[in-house]
Amino acid sequence: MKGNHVKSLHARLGALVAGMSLLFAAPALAQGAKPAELKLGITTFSSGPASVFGVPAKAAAEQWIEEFNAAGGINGVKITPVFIDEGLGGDKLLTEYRRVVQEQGVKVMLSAISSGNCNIVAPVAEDLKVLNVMWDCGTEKLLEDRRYKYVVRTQANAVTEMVATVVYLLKTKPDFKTIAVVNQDYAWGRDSWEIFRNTLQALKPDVKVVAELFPKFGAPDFSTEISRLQALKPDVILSTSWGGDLDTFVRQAGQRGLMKSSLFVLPLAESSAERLGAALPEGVIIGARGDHYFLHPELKDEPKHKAFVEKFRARTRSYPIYPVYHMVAALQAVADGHNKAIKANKGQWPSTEQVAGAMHGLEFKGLTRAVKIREDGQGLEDQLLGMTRNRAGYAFPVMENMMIVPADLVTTPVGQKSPEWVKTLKPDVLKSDRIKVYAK
Amino acid sequence: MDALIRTEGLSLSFGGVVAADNIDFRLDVGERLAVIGQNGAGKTTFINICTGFLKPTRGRVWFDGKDVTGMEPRHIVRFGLGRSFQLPQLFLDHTVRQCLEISAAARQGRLSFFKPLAQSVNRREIEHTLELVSLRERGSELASSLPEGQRKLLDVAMALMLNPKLLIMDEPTSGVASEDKHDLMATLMRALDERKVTSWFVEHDVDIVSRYATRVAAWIAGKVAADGPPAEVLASAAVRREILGTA
Amino acid sequence: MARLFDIRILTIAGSLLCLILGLAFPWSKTPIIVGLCFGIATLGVAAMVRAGQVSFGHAMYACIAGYTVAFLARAWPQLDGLLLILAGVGASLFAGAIVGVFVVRYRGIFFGMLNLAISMVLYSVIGKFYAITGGTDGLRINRPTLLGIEFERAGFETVLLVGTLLAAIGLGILVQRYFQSASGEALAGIKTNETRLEYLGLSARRVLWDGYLFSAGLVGLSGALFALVQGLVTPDIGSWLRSGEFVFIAILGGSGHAIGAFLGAAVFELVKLFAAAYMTGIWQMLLGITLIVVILVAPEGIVGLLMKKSALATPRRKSPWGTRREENKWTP
Amino acid sequence: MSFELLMLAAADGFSYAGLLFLVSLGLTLIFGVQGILNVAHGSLYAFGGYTAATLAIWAAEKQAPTWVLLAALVLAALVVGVILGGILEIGLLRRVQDKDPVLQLLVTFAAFLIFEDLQRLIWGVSPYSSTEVVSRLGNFDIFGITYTAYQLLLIPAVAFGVYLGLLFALRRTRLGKQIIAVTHHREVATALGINARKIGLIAFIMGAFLGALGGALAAPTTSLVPGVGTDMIVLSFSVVATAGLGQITGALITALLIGLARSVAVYTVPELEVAVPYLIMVAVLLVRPNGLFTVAQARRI
Repeated sequence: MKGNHVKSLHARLGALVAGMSLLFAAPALAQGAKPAELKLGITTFSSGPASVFGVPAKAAAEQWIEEFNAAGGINGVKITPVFIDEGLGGDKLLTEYRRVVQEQGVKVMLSAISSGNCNIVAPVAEDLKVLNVMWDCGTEKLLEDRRYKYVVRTQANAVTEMVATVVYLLKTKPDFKTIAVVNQDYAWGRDSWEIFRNTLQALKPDVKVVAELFPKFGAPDFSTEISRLQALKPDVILSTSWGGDLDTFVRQAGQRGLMKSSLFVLPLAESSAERLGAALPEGVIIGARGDHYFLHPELKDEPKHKAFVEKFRARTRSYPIYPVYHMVAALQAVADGHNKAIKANKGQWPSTEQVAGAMHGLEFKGLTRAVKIREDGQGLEDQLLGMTRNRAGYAFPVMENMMIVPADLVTTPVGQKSPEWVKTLKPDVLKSDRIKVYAK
Repeated sequence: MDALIRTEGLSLSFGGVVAADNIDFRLDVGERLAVIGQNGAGKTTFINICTGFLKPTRGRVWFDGKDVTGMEPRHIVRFGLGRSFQLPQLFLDHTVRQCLEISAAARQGRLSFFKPLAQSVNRREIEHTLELVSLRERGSELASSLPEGQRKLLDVAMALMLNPKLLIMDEPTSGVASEDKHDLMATLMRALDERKVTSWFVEHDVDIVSRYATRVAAWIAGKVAADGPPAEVLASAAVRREILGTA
Repeated sequence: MARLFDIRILTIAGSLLCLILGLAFPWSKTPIIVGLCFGIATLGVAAMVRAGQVSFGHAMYACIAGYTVAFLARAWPQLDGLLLILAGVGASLFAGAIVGVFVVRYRGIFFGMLNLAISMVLYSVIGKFYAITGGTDGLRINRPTLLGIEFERAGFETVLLVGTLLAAIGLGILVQRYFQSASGEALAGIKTNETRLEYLGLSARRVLWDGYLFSAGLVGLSGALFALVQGLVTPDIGSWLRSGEFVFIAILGGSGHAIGAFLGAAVFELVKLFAAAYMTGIWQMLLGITLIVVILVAPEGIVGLLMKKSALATPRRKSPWGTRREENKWTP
Repeated sequence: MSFELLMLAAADGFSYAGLLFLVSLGLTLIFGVQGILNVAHGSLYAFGGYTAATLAIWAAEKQAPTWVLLAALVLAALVVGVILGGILEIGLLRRVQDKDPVLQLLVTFAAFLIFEDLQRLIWGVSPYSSTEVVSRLGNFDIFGITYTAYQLLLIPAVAFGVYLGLLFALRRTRLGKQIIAVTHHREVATALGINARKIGLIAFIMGAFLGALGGALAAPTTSLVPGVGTDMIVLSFSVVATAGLGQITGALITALLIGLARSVAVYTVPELEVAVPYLIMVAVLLVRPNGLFTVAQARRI
């Protein structure tokens, strides 16, 4: 009886395992042969607060891939996306990540939005020898602490963004005395403030920080923080918050007149502007984490960009925000990287290692100015900032007085550590003639 | 000979109600006391104070020569005072046998963590006790499946498993059909006799009181109004008027 | 004997399945380890459920153990993984012993609420002290040696998988023995009648404290393992939702037998994995529906369902919470 | 900490306490009558908020007068309270009525998980808000600090009004007296001819309405995002447990206490802001095991 049990159990287990292998196994690829399709894993938030970024980015990926495949794909190979929800949490994300890589034969991953998730997946990608394109996360530490062969970033990092913001602030309002910060209480809020503060102290040491407030992530109410800021009356209030937190803060600050008495600097507010509408007043410094905007002073009338914006609006009924541009940049970089590797491989389909090699040093152009990926894997993406103005034709304030700060001017050079580097910045940087200012 | 249990000036009042009024009381080894009295006369309160469930506002309690005033029930129980309840206090999710096993294990003091319960107690003793209270054939059933009378028996049996010197039973026959009351009492008394346990029970039925008790104490308004041999107490005027309602 | 035999087969089959899946599909090692960790934690929570007490804060012990592992591993990177785990369990036992002294005085909703409150204090404080705890992003842990051997990712995960599986089996047996011991049955007595426990000369608080310590240690072990397999601890491993998930799994699996914790955890993980792969965006809904179906169809959980099928099962009343509108009711 | 700062903290604490009280009141009412700690109460808050924002956005687009905007908030809470409260009570809780309280609690936990995803399916992931009504009601200054009339006056006034109204209804109306009877003793009330089932449903819907009202009143000042109900549920748990289950006045006082302590913490020890409600809860429960306002009951044996 017992023997029978065990035997039949074994038989059943055997069948199960065999069945599951069939289900998950990827067709083996001979070196150099063109695959039937390029499976591309994309991690993005479809749930949780950061889905304000993930959902538009996913729509952008679908739109771009459709067009790209219709135009022939990479050397005839079509891209098939596999989406993973980052909102499941780090452990489930990693499980899914490894499942699509190890069982579905995905060779290229676009991951991730959250810096925390980038920290989790980067070493795994290196272990699994899969090309990982960090398409939206900003943590600069990752690529500074370790040199990765398979991990690259196709957009700027937090240092580029924050230093450029300080540059914009000091060039538009050089004479302020006090500043306060209200950031979300998690790595991005804390780290971005640290870079901002160190940069500001290097470039304008006489500024006094009067309050450092870190309300918890997802806080529904900032009344107390706003009262305190009204009592302190700082000249400038910085917030690198995003999503619902930023919306709530701007709304409550606006309702209580705080935005009239202090200059607000909101480096991520481009992604909230359309939602906030009239709640976002004029005269606020906003940024978009990169060199892209649907009213980009140089590119808004470029046919490729214009067509994309129109199609995206038709598809989602909203203007593209920065994660959309970041997604397109990453996809473009993957396509260009493959093409570069194919050329280097004498027309043969390249190995993942060859593609990863080609990504380093790649220069590509998505919907922005050209971006160059350095030898450490970090992309050099210029930064665009502006000030809010209401303009006819838009139900929400748009950027004016735009300024584009070139990336190499405000990014930590290869091999240096950001915390030390920002302290070495000199006020001369503000006078650089490479910073382009667009009146109007 | 020293009293098994003795109280001196025991008093308790909640709010304005005096539940125990300066009670001096003693019970000696070998006695079988019946306590009678109207509902609210303070019979259960007195048990609750003696067993540590309630703390007296004044007065002292000695059990087996030790001052147990204000002690927790679990400490007093350890000196050899067992108790059953008007509402049987059973482990309703356990089987009848398990209830007794837990009692037996508790008697040993330290509970073991990894030795199965059934193996850490004397199996024969359990079966014997089950037999004694006529619950043997229901031993594997859940305590919650028992009818009220058998619950009362199990309640007493759990207290008996502790091998107490004194067993206090609060209305062992309440909620039991009157035709079954005598059977139940007979079973209980057989068990008590076998173990030579001094006992004290609260009872309303005069028949049962006169048949099974060696002494009767009558409670009226938080006081012991009469105390002595059954015939004497049951015949006293105050008891007839206030308790039996036959005056 | 028939019932035991079934459970043995189930355990052996389950363990083999874990090993075969883990070795055949390397990606599945982590979810299997995580599932086993959930099972181990649920063993602890199930002990409380047997006492009729539901804690909405037990994940704090996973959190305490996880952060102990992280702090030690960062301070002394050469410490062995096994030592880290032991230290984590030690810390959670220590915390459980102290917190236990206070919470064993409470029953029912207040037991749940006090545990919840304490865990929320810990959760918020860890999330706030960014400089020390890494805030809500948590702390990374570099892969330590195991028994003095340095492993690559694959080897490390295999060793952890085997180790966790052995621990799960061992603890499952141990906890089942505890459930059936005098102490464990007295613990179950807290659910139905504390007065009787007291009148048997036992301290209900002491009995509950013993069980509480047990459960804190088990949840702590799961947290330490979880931290190692993830290489990361965040305050989320101590959030009330995680505590709720443990209770969820305990009810799903049933507290009638220790194996219920693992059956529940397996179903829980499978639903989550399935949803992650095929129904992104509605995994919570799937979990919710699963729970409702289980409560309506099998209120005693999967184990209850299995036991009902086996003839020799001991019947157990479905009643894991002390205050019940029936016998033994507290009245004014 | 100066007196002026204390006053500022008090002003901020009031509005927060008002919302917290409304939600907790609903929770404690449901507990009193049904004996269930409703975890899905957080979802009612979230749904109330989303529905209110949807209605208010629509009304604002139509240039509706201010009173219509305010009415839209209450209407949203009513709709959510009746529909979701009804579904929860009739569809779920009745089916587990004779089961254990812990199973009942877990059923509401399951409902919470389901609502969480449902809400995302209906309203998507973008933050939702409608601020029109706040700007219409205007601002005023205290100690040179600008406050909105909506937050500082309207929300506390509504909360206090609901409190007084509920007390009056419970003490003076027939329905209220029936609710109290069922709260005290369901069996006895049933024996007296009260339809405990119906009363239970009505009380549940009232509680659900209050939870939704909290969300609806929060909608004009906050942004509704997925997960907005999750924090609210634990917070209102802490209010209810600190006050003592079923304590209405206790919930009011505790909500005020937590609201004030929280704003004081933002000024003095911001690190503890989030932990404050739970620290209060731990402290209170250690001293008074059944909450601040519950009198311990003795057990009859």
